[in-house]
Amino acid sequence: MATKQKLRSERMLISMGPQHPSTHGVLRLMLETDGEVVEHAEPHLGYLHRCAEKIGENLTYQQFTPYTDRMDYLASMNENWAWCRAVEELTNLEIPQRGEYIRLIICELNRIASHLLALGTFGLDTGAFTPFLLAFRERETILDIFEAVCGARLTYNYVRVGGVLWDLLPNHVEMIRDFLVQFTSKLDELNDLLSENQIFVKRSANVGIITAEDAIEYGFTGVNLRASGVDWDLRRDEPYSVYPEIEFEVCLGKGIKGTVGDSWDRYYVRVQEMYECVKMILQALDQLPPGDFCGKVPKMLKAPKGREVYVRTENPRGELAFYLVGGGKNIPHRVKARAPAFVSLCPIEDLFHHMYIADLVAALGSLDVVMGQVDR
Amino acid sequence: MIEEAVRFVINIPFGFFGSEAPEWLVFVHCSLIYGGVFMMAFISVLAFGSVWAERKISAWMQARLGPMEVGKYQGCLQTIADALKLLLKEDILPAAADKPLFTIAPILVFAGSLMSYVAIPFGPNLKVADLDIGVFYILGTSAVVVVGIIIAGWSSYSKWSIYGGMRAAAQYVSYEIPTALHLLPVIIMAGSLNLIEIADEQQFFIGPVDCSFLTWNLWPWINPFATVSFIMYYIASLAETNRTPFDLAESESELVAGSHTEYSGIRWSFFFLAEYADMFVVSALGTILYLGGWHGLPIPVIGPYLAPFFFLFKVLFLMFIAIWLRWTLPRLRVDQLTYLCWKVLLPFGMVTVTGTALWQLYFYKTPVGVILGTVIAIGTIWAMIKIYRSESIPEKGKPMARRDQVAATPS
Amino acid sequence: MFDFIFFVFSFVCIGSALFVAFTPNVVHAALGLASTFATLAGFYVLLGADFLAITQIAIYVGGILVLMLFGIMYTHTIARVSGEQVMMQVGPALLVVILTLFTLVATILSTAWPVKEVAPPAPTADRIGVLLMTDYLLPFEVAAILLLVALVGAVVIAQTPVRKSIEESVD
Amino acid sequence: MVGLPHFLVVSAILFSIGLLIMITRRHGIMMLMGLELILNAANLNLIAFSRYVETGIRGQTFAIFVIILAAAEAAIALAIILSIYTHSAKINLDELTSMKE
Amino acid sequence: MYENYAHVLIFALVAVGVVVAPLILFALIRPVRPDAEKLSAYECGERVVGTPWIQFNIRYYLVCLVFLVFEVEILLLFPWALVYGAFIGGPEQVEALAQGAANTSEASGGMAFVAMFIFMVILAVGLAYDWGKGYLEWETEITTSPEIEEKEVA
Repeated sequence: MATKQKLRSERMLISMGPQHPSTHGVLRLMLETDGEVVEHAEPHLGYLHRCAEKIGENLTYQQFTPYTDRMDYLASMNENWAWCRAVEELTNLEIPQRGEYIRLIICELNRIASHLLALGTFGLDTGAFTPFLLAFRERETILDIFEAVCGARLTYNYVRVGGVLWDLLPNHVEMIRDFLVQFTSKLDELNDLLSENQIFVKRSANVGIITAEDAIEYGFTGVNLRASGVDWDLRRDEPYSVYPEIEFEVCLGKGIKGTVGDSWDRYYVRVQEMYECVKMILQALDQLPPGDFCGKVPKMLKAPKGREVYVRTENPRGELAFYLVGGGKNIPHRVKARAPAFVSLCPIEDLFHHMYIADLVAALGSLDVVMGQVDR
Repeated sequence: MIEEAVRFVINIPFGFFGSEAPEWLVFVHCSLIYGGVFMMAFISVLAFGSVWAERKISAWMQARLGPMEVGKYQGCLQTIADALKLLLKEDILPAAADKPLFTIAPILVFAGSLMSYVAIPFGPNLKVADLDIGVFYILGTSAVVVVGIIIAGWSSYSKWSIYGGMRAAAQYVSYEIPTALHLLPVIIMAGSLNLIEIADEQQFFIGPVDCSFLTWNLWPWINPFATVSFIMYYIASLAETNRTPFDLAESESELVAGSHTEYSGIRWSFFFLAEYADMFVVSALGTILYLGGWHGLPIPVIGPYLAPFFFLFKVLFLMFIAIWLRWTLPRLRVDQLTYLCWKVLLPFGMVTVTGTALWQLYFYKTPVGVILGTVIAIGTIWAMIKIYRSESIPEKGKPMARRDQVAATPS
Repeated sequence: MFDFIFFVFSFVCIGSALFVAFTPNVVHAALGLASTFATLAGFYVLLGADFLAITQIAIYVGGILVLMLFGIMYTHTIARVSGEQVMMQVGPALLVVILTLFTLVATILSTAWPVKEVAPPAPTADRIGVLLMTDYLLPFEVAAILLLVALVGAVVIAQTPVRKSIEESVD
Repeated sequence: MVGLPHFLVVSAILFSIGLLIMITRRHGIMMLMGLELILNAANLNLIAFSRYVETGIRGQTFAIFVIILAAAEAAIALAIILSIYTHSAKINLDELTSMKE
Repeated sequence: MYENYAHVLIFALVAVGVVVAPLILFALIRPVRPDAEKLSAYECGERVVGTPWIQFNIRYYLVCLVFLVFEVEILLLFPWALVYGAFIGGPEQVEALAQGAANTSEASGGMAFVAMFIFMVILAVGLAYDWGKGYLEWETEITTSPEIEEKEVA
């Protein structure tokens, strides 16, 4: 067929990023393009590398918590929690029940905030500006709650080893409840504006498809894995904290608008997950027990030398795991983070092959990477 | 009146020598006052106003405030402050750029889109030039803009610029076809290319009351094909002016800023102004051709005096819809853009032109036509929506190819 | 005034045509050509052919020139970076051209043209339309077929498959 | 007083410049530019005659057909130039020695 | 007619002047502090690799090619659309337009319609050909694996 004939033209080497509006930070993609089609994309990382893991090996367990804030700066609470869980596992600390509930509430709120930003920027990548700002307005409210709870808006350092920093006061609970009541309707609105938008569907459905096998082989986790149709959620399948006492559903990509595992699915799983988060927080608020919010933690937290743990936590971007080796004293011997965003970047070379530039941007946006976590 | 005043003033220096100013000198001065002063003032007010309005409208749609500081009321002077900043900003000529072409490109783009204003009448007597082929002239001037944009993209010596230039040129030229084609039904109906005549052709009076709003070319009882054409013209004109959902040429999430990536300060502002100027032109063209121009204000005595304002109101309404769409819709992909142009707008254009020709032969402004037209138009629009909806479930796509697996399969 | 504008236009027109002839850069030449086309449209207006003038701008500047610019960009590698092009045999060519020009001008000036009294220019588009629909109906349809052939032909030719790789053809 | 001969002289000059380009340039697209100049010179003649000589509007109608031809010719010629270039990586038509593969 | 186009010419000069004047005037008060970084082309903050002036993909060119032909055809439709109403009105109206320039005795609306219809059909054939052959698709081949590519080349 004539249409299959190959036309010769030179390929343009073009550097997309680090300073590019749609590479979500400082990702650099070396694109080899032929007209509108990307023939090859090669990610260049490390623009935000801060040796976080090495720093962790020189600080006490408690001192490292604020560094985790800077890794995934969009879901700092979850990042704190992951670190604290690893440390607690390593040192066999007991956490009071109230502390666990507060952690769950706050981290699920942060999951909403993180997903909102992912949706907003995904919309922005496809050219829709308004959903971005509408999502940001809701995110602002969450940040206000966080500010009231812990005093910071971006890097919280709120979830501490042994519990949380401050108690959740009745007025905070009130704020969260107020937010959740209006949030569901706002989310419906956002959903109407973007999810069913024909242009948006055509831009994201069937774009950047990752099958279930591929997703598993690449080590995908979290939303990106579930969007490919793999029913796996740590909160349910390997429950930690007080998740067993909370009822929720695991949302999966069903390929409603196209194929299972396309960008639209990844987008839509995030939307559904936010509804689930609302349910979970409401349950947790109802069940919130009285008591201490933080356990007894010795000033000099020590872990036996050579003891190692690998603790994984379901974060907005996937499974964030910390691998810790105790150093005998109050400093860990080895710190290693498994960053889900880094894993999400792995299929880039395979995925961004023979693809429109516009599709590349959309697919990259749907993977929802945070460069702070990738580079660490 | 202006002419007499000009003649009087010009004659003062000539009077010393006891001679009279030549007629052409008076004409040039009059033209400079019409075009250079009045029209330029209008365009600047329009540009400042519409940029401010777009900011405020988008802010309103996005639940935020928009500019609030400069100027006492709602940041109304923000655009002027921005313009001043742009004027005083450092003028950067990239070292690798082709400098003469880099300088000429914004001139071509800006002058090209401004040239259309000469032909636009704002009322029966409010015009600079009364061109017999006004519609055609406005279509012709957009050709200059295309050249300017290609030159801008090429001369910048930047990869994003050249991408933007290529995309913009391909988009502009391909959408010129449906734009022109969907203007043809009105030209068939009016039998003229003169914008004033086209507007006047839609007049309809009941006694002294101007009931033209019943006979605008847009209405299906006048010609159902024109109704479809109006919708399609509006879509094509959005693409012509590079507005979302068709702003691929400067899509910031893909191409940073398209053909004017390397332009900054004052040079950039001309591209920016040209976009808004263009938006007004296509809206004005749509208003005159399909919405009866300045006709249709059913107030008997002062109606004619309010006509230009009524015209502006309609134009600004069309511009408002463009802004509304811009802040609602995502952007199309480049293949979807060409699909829409060649496979939707163009075939529909052929059908509407042929249909209008038949309509003129048999049904134009007959009682049968009024009923039939309404039915056809509603049917067509319903079918369009139906087709559009039915496309919402696309076929399955192909998953990505894993290179390791590909290498493993023996070839 | 008519004369003055005519001379300004002629100056710009011939100047930009000469620029096209002598500039080494192909893209600059294309822009010079645009200027020539635009001033030619000005001549058409002076000659009372307003429809033709706009057609000139729309087709030559908006169509053919854009196509040429695309063509230049597509074939650009051969003229590395600046698109510089050499001129060949300038001396003999100038001789031939000047001779031709001399003959032409001499003929023009020595011929007694049957000039009529010029009327003030009137709209032309409708008269052209009538002519196209009556006397020139056949050419009108033939033009459509010609364009159809051009459309099909040009697209097919431009899409010709490449059988040889670059290296082979360079060898 | 500008009259018919003036326009004809301008047209003749344009024709000569077009000829000059076609002789001196070997770049395919430059040659096409020369050709377009020649066609435009012809068009100017046609329209000038249509105004100054008793032919009615026919000169202009003719010019329209010339423009159509020019457009068709430009489309085909550029396609051929491109095809040659794609085929043999040559844009200078002099270097083409063979019409074969 | 001349004065209308004189307005156009003067307005064109004014429009050019509006661009050029601030470029020159404000150059006097504008800061000029160029440096190599500032004058380099934007490549997302990285060093420029290769030249942007490459042999570009042909797809844009093909769009333009199709455009040119359609533009000419639509241009021919404008004069037709202009006089179609007169043709419906009958030979007298056409004669009034033509002012003796053409033989208008057989002018009728049906004839003008048929003429346009044939023209439009020819136009549609061209469109249908390009459509059918896939020349109007943006990218004709998005293959998913290199092996398919190899087969096509071979």
